[in-house]
Amino acid sequence: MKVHEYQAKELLAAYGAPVPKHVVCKTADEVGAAFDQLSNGGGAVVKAQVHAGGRGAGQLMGYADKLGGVKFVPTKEKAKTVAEAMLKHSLKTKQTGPEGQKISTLIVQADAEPAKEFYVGMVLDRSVGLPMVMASAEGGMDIEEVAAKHPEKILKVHVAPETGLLPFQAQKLAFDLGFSNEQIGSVVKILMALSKVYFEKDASIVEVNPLAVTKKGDVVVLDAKIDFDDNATFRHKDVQALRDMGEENPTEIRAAKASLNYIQLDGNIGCLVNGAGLAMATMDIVNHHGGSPANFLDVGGGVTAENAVEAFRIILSDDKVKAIFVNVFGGIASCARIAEALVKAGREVGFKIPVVVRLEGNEVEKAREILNSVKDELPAIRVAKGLTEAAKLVVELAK
Amino acid sequence: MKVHEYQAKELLAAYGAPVPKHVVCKTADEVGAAFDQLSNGGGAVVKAQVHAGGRGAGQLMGYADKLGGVKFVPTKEKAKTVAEAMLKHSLKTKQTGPEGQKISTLIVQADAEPAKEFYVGMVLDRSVGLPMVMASAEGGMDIEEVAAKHPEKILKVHVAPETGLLPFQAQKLAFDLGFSNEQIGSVVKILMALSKVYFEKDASIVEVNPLAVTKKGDVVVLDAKIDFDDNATFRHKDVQALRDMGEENPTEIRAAKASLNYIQLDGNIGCLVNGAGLAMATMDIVNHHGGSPANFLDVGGGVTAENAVEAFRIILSDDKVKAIFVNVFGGIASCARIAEALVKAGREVGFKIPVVVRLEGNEVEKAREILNSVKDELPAIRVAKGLTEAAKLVVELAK
Amino acid sequence: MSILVDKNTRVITQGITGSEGSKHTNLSLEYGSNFVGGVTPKKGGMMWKATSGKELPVFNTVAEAVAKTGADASMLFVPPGLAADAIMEAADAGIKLIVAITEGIPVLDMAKAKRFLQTKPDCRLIGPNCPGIITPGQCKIGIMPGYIHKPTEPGKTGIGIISRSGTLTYEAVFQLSSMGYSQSTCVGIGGDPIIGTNQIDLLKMFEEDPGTEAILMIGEIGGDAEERAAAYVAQHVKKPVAAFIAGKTAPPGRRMGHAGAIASTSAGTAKEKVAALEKAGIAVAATPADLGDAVQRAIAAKKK
Amino acid sequence: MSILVDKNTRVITQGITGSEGSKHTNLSLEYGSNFVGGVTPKKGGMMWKATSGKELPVFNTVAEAVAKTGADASMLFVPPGLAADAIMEAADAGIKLIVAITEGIPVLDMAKAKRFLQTKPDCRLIGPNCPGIITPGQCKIGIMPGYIHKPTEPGKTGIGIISRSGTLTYEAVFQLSSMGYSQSTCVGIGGDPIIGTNQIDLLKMFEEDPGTEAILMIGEIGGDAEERAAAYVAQHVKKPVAAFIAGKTAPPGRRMGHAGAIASTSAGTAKEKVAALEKAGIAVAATPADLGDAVQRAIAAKKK
Repeated sequence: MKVHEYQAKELLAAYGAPVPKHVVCKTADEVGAAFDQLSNGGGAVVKAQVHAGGRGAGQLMGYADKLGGVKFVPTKEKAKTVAEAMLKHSLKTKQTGPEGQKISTLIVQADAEPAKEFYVGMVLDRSVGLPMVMASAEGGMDIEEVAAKHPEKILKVHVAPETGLLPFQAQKLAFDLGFSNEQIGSVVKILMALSKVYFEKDASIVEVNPLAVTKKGDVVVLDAKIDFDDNATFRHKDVQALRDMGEENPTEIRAAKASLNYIQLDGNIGCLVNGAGLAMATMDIVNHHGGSPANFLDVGGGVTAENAVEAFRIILSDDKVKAIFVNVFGGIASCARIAEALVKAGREVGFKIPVVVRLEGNEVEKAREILNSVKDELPAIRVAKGLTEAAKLVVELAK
Repeated sequence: MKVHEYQAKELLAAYGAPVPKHVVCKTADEVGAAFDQLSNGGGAVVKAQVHAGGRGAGQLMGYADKLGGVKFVPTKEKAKTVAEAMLKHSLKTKQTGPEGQKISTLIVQADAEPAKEFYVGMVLDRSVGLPMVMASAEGGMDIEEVAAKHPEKILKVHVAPETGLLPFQAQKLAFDLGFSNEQIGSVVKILMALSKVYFEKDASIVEVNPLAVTKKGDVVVLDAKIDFDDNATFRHKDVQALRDMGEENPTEIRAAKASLNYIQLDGNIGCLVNGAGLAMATMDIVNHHGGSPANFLDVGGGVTAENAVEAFRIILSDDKVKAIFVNVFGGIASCARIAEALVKAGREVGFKIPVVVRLEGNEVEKAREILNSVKDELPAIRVAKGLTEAAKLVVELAK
Repeated sequence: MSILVDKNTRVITQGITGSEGSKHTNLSLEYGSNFVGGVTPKKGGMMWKATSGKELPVFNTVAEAVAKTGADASMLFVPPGLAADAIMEAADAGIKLIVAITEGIPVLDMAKAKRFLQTKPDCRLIGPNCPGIITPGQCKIGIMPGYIHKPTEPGKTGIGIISRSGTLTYEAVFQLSSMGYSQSTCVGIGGDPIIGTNQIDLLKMFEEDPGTEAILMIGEIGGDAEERAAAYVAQHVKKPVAAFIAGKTAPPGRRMGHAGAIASTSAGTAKEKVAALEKAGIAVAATPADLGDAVQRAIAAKKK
Repeated sequence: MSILVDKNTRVITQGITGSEGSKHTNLSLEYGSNFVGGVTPKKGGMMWKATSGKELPVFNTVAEAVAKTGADASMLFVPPGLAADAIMEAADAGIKLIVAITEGIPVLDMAKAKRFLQTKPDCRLIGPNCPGIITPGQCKIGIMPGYIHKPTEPGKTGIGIISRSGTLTYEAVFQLSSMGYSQSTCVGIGGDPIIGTNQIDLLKMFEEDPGTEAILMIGEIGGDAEERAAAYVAQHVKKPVAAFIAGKTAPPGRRMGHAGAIASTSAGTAKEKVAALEKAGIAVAATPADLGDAVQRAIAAKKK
């Protein structure tokens, strides 16, 4: 689960990290008032709150001037103009996808122009099953790029999950990053806050990027990102409250309600599969034979007929979809049950586009009989025998 | 640092343990009002709040009837009578010493007569450097007695300090103690609360004794004891606030203010020593030669002349003291400095009883010269050469 | 021969009275596994009745179950919020093999449980978020469909399978059995970021198992376990190895069903993994329809 | 010969710029110990000046100090609230012997630090709340007065001392030196409930050290370390052992100065300890004036 920059910074501040003052705004007028409150004669920064990264380098879609999601404003008037533009135009960044992201929340932040930018973050190191802090004096840029090109510029420290980051580890990192004696205290505070948020709130990523040294020499969290472990939000009511449904794909939310694991893509072949691995592999085989999947959809092992029908509705709600690929390996679950659900779906939803079905495993013969019996009633259903045959067929039909 | 039963129970309750309702009272009238609030037609229990254990089997000193520090009262009148008696008479138990302990606080507790009593406690197992939970179905009695006579009746589980008691450990203990399925939940709550208080508040002992099953079958903390690690109270303002100076020896409080480690005993030979081990050994050698130490007093390695003088004042404030034994091994600290302090003390405080001095180590010759030079001015000071000689002399002089 | 489990393995089910625990204990019993009891706190003392009529004793704690039944393995169906604790309980009670089926365990719970397991060197965890482990014809601990598997006859060899995915494993087993390849042991290692037993642990065991002829490793995007496994194969594995990676078309930054199946723009991608596997001389299947053929190619290549 | 430290030991002081750290670095340098640097966070880069004029580099972290000076031992004078963290830092940085002088460290901090140290098997902690360790004539790391010690001449043997108390150890050393007994190594193990190195660890080392003729063990009330040490002596130690227990007259339930010196009515009493020691054939001193004589008696008894 993702949260906004301002939520991440407020959480870090609650754990003791120094964060520049900000005011959360929903309208241009609020932005103007916040400017008066925070500018202190020297201007302020207006920042669009969307879940996607790369806001600074992004561009408001359909806006005449060059303007992304982060802008220094010297005057109240400019603050309001910028805010109006941001609230009106969607923001496109390298992470939003081509359709961009609507902006409904802004923050006005006290100006804290960085003299130097660092990166600190905490993630899981899957290779050893331990969280680790990563830190680099090359901040303000994409840390994955730094990791790929200059791995030696990234310091890594593993952290025991029972203790969290130990004070000496934080202090050593701060010294090793080259901070001055006066700055060590603030850096340690930020690192300890990072670790506390990570462990106490079950985060999966906590990043401060940049951790900035301002021109005055102060050390602050200038931008922050926190993702939470979806499996653990059940025990954090406060984290649940940070969720902004407006940032999420409405179809994916709808699918989740039916216990379906659905991710929208931009192809034209809808996929309905049981099992996450097979669902990915189904997308891959479609792609392998020249097709383009419209979605990832894992209906899971224990899918009910009702949810399977909802799955078809969801796939069909995407206008781009020209054909559907049902790929099910009946393990414990019976193929016959899937076939029945398919018939139910066809009757309730109606199939106006071809549905290629590949079933294998438990009770596959009975399933084929069921589908054969409705051949005339639901002619859109095409039963394929092998996986390759099915993939080729659905690619062909979607053309 | 010790706290009262009601404070221990309120802390455990804050961490989720089921505790019978109680009201803290300072007067008999308050006890009467609390009785009305809690008795619910069935009486209540009045319990004296003193830091010593063994209250139930104790006796109010100078009170005609048999009455200890814990009493079931069937009526409001009886509650008030009992309260008046407790607040007027000191309570003597096997832990208070012969002088007893004045009672200034009472609680009235909702009646929760136990059908069965258990013991659960958490302490450090020094042999492995790990905290452990001890639990026994033989509750309500002195656990050390159970441990000595029936060690097999005590369950022990070591607890990792980084994680605290794990839920499965608590659950296993609860089952192994023989609780019913309905009771397991409450017992687990008590055990987890025990561990949380221990770790989050730096306790050195947390005991629930008895953990009672009431006649209704409810599981509750009927009595509790918590000691805190004196070295860690600096980081727990809430724990500091629980300290009741009225329960502590005023002389010991006074000594602590002068950085002196002083414990009052009931002999007649005052001891002034540097180092805790040597201070204990000095008491032992006094005892070995037939004397009786009036105190343990470690002035520490870096004692100032001022604090040394205060040490003499404290020793002399005890009327029982008939002679003083100064035993100092000058290690890094100079014996001469101790001798100077001794002279200063003699001049400022005045020695009306003999002071036997045994100095050894760093600059001992210079120290002997200093003491020799005031022989006529401070005739009470008797310099002994060996440790044995000094001990024998002070025992002789105290007779 | 086989690895980790065989007909002598004595299994209990943690969470035996729950619907999934009960269902799969039944199915595993029907397959012939030697289940000797179950654990459900507060249900201790009752008898769990299989659909076959067989009864198994239910205990309050794993320790009691081990003491009374001599169990050495556990199939774990405990809800996600309690599962890590149950894993530690099993390890503490002396269980040697814990097979954790549960999906959705918080990552930090598993991080702590993994640290706890490091203090119990005799205990091995499979999963969590996995279909389980099966030695065909001998012992099934998990939710995989038993009937698709082909037992390896005494004295013969079969294919060992290591997989991060459930249905994809069934697909592979089905293809292999159809082609006449039996399996030695199939292990679902789980789709979570933190798992108890990884590819390298199992590659080592299969390499040493005389009953295993070749190894099929099914991976997916996320992490770098396949890359590390590939390096291990290049150095230490002499037997034929085939592999498949799911998620070539997965968008970066998205969690593809499994909590561990997430690639960034530059790390954990299928492309990198396939390149590493191929570099190690492993026969990589082009599509999920090619799994059995890839194994055949791997075996053929080694015979040259 | 000696144990743990000798003239080759390279020592740093953690907290070198503090008043106690500075004072005792000076005194230890004067004794001849090989101090090579110090650590005080935020004071890195400065030079610490000894009263002798000698200068030592100060570092921000132990890791840097180890890298730049090759230190293998640390004398720790960090305030109690930060000391456990500093112990872990030293262990993490590769220090092999940490001598923690600091008194008043919270027990749970030490419990955690001790667990951390268990992951660093090459690292040994002495203390905390101890006077330190000295191999007379070679290396003093701590606050004991150097001048009372009598070095053991090359090829000769001396007395090894293990003690929970500071001044009582000086008393013992003074008596032994006066009687002509040199010391091999004297170790103050500390007066806290949780310590890094216990009596048994050192009994083992002294037993194996050819430079140690006999062992004096000074204990006090609280815990059962002396009882366990006595059992160890009975089974494994062939050299003469003498002992003393302080606190025969200490009232139960009171903390006698040292955090670890607390006996209950039934456990950790001097009486129990003396009984255990005597049962193990150890010569127990009757009073603190009898320490040297007890060693003499122990040696004489073994010669019979």
